Amino acid sequence: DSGTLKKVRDSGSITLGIRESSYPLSYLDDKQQPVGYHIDVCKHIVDAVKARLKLPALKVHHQAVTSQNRIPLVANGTVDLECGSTTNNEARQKQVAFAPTTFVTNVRMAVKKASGIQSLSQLGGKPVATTTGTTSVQLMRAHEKGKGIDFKEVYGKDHADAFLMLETDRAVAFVMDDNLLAGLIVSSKSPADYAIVGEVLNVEPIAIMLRKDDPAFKKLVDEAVTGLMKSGELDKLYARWFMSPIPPKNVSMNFPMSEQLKALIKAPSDAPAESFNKK
Amino acid sequence: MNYHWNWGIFLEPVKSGDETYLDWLITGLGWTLAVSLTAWLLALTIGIAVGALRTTPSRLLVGLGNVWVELFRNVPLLVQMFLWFFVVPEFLPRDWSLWVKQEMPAKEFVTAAICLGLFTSARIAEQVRAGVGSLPRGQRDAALALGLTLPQAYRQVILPQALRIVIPPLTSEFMNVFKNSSVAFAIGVLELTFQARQMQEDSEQGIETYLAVTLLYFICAFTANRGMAWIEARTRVPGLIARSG
Amino acid sequence: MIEIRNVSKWYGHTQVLANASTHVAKGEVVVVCGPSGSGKSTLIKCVNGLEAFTQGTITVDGISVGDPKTDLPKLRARVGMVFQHFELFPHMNVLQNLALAQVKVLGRSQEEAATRGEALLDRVGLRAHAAKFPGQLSGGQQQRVAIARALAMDPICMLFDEPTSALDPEMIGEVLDVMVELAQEGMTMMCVTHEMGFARRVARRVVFMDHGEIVEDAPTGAFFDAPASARAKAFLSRILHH
Amino acid sequence: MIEIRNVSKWYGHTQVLANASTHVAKGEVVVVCGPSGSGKSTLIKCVNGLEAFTQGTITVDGISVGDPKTDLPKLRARVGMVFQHFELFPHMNVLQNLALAQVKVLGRSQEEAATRGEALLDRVGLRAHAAKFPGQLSGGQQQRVAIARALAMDPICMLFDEPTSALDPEMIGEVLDVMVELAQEGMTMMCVTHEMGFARRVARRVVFMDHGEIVEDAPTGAFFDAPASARAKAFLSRILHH
Amino acid sequence: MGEFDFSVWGPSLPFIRDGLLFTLRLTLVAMSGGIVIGTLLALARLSPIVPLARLAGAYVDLMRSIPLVLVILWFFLVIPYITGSPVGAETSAIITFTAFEAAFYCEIMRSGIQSVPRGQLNAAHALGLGRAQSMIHVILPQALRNMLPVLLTQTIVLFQDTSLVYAIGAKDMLKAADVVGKNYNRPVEMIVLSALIYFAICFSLSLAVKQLQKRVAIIR
Ligand SMILES: Nc1ncnc2c1ncn2[C@@H]1O[C@H](COP(=O)(O)OP(=O)(O)OP(=O)(O)O)[C@@H](O)[C@H]1O
Ligand SMILES: Nc1ncnc2c1ncn2[C@@H]1O[C@H](COP(=O)(O)OP(=O)(O)OP(=O)(O)O)[C@@H](O)[C@H]1O
Ligand SMILES: [Mg+2]
Ligand SMILES: [Mg+2]
Repeated sequence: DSGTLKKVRDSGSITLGIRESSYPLSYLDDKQQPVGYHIDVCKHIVDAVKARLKLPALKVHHQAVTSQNRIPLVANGTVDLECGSTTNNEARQKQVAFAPTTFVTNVRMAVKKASGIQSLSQLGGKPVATTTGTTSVQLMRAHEKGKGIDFKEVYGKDHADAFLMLETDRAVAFVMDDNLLAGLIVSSKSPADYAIVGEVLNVEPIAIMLRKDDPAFKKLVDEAVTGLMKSGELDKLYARWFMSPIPPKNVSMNFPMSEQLKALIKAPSDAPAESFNKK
Repeated sequence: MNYHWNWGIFLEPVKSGDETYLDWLITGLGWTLAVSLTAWLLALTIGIAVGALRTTPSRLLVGLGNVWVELFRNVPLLVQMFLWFFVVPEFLPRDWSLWVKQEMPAKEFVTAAICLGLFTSARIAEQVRAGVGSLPRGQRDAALALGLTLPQAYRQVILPQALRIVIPPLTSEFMNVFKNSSVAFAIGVLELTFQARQMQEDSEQGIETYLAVTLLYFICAFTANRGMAWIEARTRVPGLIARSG
Repeated sequence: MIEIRNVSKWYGHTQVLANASTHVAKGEVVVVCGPSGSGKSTLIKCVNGLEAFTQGTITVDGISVGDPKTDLPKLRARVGMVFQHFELFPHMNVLQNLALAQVKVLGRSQEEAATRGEALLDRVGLRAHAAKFPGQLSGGQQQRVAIARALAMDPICMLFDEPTSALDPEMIGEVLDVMVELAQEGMTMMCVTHEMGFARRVARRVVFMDHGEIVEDAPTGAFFDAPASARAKAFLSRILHH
Repeated sequence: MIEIRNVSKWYGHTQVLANASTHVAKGEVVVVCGPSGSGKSTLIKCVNGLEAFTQGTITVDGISVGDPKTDLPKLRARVGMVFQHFELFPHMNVLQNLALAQVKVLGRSQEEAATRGEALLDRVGLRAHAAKFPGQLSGGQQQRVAIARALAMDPICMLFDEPTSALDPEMIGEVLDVMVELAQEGMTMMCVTHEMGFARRVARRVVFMDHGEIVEDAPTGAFFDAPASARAKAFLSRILHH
Repeated sequence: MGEFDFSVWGPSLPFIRDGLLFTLRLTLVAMSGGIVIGTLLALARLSPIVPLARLAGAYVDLMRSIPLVLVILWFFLVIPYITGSPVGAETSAIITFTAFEAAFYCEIMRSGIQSVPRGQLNAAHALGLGRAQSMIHVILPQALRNMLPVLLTQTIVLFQDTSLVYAIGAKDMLKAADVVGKNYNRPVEMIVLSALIYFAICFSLSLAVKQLQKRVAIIR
């Protein structure tokens, strides 16, 4: 073995990168333990590593990562598997490798139902919230319906803050990945007040991230993930996290699997976002 | 290092738009300077006033000054930023609250500058008080004995000396303002840290981005340091060895 | 000119002035002496209201210092004061030191103030140093500037608080010379000092303090030749001993 | 005991000692005086190597101070020094001040050091103050402790740099008394001081300095009665004037 | 958001406590390590060996010119390349804060050393004490006493700055509060709670500093 597998064998431990509020892919529950769909996927990968290395007592560490530091931390060896909500795109593929896509998100917007907003074209002159470091506003500008419309952008330092902008009327819409919007809405004070509406601004394949140029490890991860897909285990995990009550509030997101993901489960792929959004 | 370097990234156009990443960083630098300098002016004005109040014979004024300082220096800036932005407007009457939240021009900038300004003012007040305290008491007596009123004594005699004495700590504080302004991204000011996050997300060249931003902050702080050194040299009094401590 | 009647002062529980009474008539020079901590500085600072006192009355030229209605800055502008550590304003040059209060308090123009300042610098022999900063002068020169600064306000009387005790021995003479000259011109002066030679030459009376009390208040000759109290006797022997 | 031969010293381009030569024999007391800035402190600090000098030689008890091979700490431990501002260590009590160098330099035990310290405190009349901190003592008391601290090292000679000039006039006597006593017991002493009464009483010779030069080096009587140089004459008249 | 609901404070307490313990541990370690290293740096800056003084000066200036958040981030990214193996966020935080605060404590100790009158060093030398002995027994104890209030004030700043470890995902008090706030969707209430806790601790500390100042101040 070389690369990650050697490192894991030598240190007797593997480090998973986790996100703290990427509902329901990877987040902290009410005991502040990492849980979520991607955490479960990673557990299966770790099992595969244990089996491969014959190390049943392999220690698993968790390292919280942010969208700022996740790539350098994977590159510098702090994190072996990033089990968060990272979009697989061409630029990132220069830095890191991805497991086959396990989730597909659509960038849309959340609004208060009472506002009556249904489309990008209704946002002229209105404040629109998004999260610092994400590129949703650029996507809006780039979208044909968004062309020529003058948005006022407001930024939250994380998704919760950005949602707070919508909640406190600092913004009329919050543009973000739809699973995250759905997660924020179900855990909000009055979920019935919000709706996810409007055009799909971008389709993004989300996948587990690992170090680049480590074919042995990549192969192991790929096999573990495709194994999950083939065995139908991934569908169960999906149902567990998207269609049934989840912590901390024990409500269900009711977020059925998209056609794109169904297709990807039949034909696993680690193709980047660009191949989904060809104009 | 398992990293794909690309130093040309700064001149490349951003993913969606006609700007380059360099343009983003320059915009960020502009807002960083705007927030920092506005906050610094606010902090100096209030800090000197509050610091001076705390050295007056009036117990009431001293007490008010103390409350001010303790209030603003005992809570982390990040938390204060959040409180100013999300909590304070909720206590305003509904119309005002909505105005502040939606209509107020450059509301993130205004909030960040005020918050950073007040936070820094508490530290300046503390230094000014120490500076005044380190002057021999005789200076105040001498000014009063000549018939100057207490405000005149402060204006003409006490503050000019105290401020000269506290230039070194003020220098650090000025450098801190630039560094602390990075917290303003938390409420969505489009300053350097904000642009850095944006750029690294958009370009995936995080290390180059953060190196560039670190360098820019360093330049800001260093310029602030040199600027204060220049002021210190300009205001140096021949034959006066700073009596500090 | 200066009337001190039954003045007492406490800092918390410690009494620093105990029922002190004395006076300085117009044109008179009175020297105050006594051991360290006996309350000399406190007493003299009460005269122009730099220290508040707890009981008693002090009047200067008929104006009561302790009266809350008195305009203290105005009173102080008419009473010159010279301190042990000179207390020139170190960030202003000599002429600016002399001009500041003339302009801000008396409302003189800058030119008037400068002219008056230069005349006084001439008088204390420091005309050439007008543009220097205090830190560039010797102690004796600084103290002479401080005297000039007080005189620039045309005071009706002068208070001195150990004006020579922070000076190198060779500079004491130059400051005392200026003070002797002032006294001979008829300035009303109240001086805290241990320079007994000076006291003998120009003081009408000597006030001896100990523990906040005025123990002795006697004509100069009588004080030196036959101090009435044992305390004054012991004090004199200590400071004249060497 | 102390031999100073042709010593010169420059700070950058300013010369602060110019070819100074003098000596102090065993058991002799020499007083050094002169105007402020004339180099008195610099000269006396050269004697125990606190200041380096540029040219010339100084030997103490036959050991050359300027020689790079000399163990300066060891030499200094044998030369007592007393400063204008006492320089007691403010964070230690009186007895600890006396014990520190005895323990760390001479290697005495704490008990030995304390016993010796107490004996010396007795001698300067401060036994009762052993447990106090310097800040709780008057200036005169502090200076007596400083003398005791130097004596605790059993020095072969003592250097004094204006030991009384930071004191209130009434405290000067108590310090001079201790110094006179030391002199009478035969301690070798080199004293920078302006206390001319002290000089007259115990000094064998007076050294007068001006601008870094030793202008006069004469037996005490001759110096006071008929100073040879105009500079010394002028200086004496300035400091004896009042 | 209208009405506030402070009932989330109850269930959050265990997490707040854990976060606070980390914050306190980080503060204590960084303070003690920072003061020791800072004192050594100060001695280096004041040393007559020019390259040593320059090097220490450059280190201090660099640290003082970069926002702490970025220093935290850099250390986290760079330490694995130095040590050869990755370190956890908490270890990294402790190393970073010690190294960063050392620069600030260095400046405090330097002015503390310079605030001791020069005569004290002369007096120590005149008694035969060597350089190191004079430093250890005479100068540093006074510098430390003179600067104690400033050192502690800096520690209060350090205590607040620990909130910036969010950048590398270590779980301090603010982070714990933040997570609870997100779980219960009561971010504002949790921020208010952490503000109160920070205020209570920092304010009591600064009162304690004032008391201490009276007690340890050298009687002059
Ligand atoms: N702010 C103060 N608080 C408490 N006590 C004070 C204060 N100022 C002065 N004192 C005390 O008042 C007493 C008189 O002080 P004052 O300065 O008038 O004495 P002095 O005779 O001028 O002494 P010196 O010769 O040392 O100048 C002293 O015992 C002093 O300790
Ligand atoms: N570190 C220094 N750098 C430059 N010049 C100095 C320094 N120390 C002393 N001098 C100068 O050396 C000269 C002699 O100083 P020194 O302290 O020996 O005089 P002194 O006779 O002891 O005076 P005083 O009576 O004021 O104590 C002075 O002109 C002084 O300005
Ligand atoms: Mg006094
Ligand atoms: Mg000297």
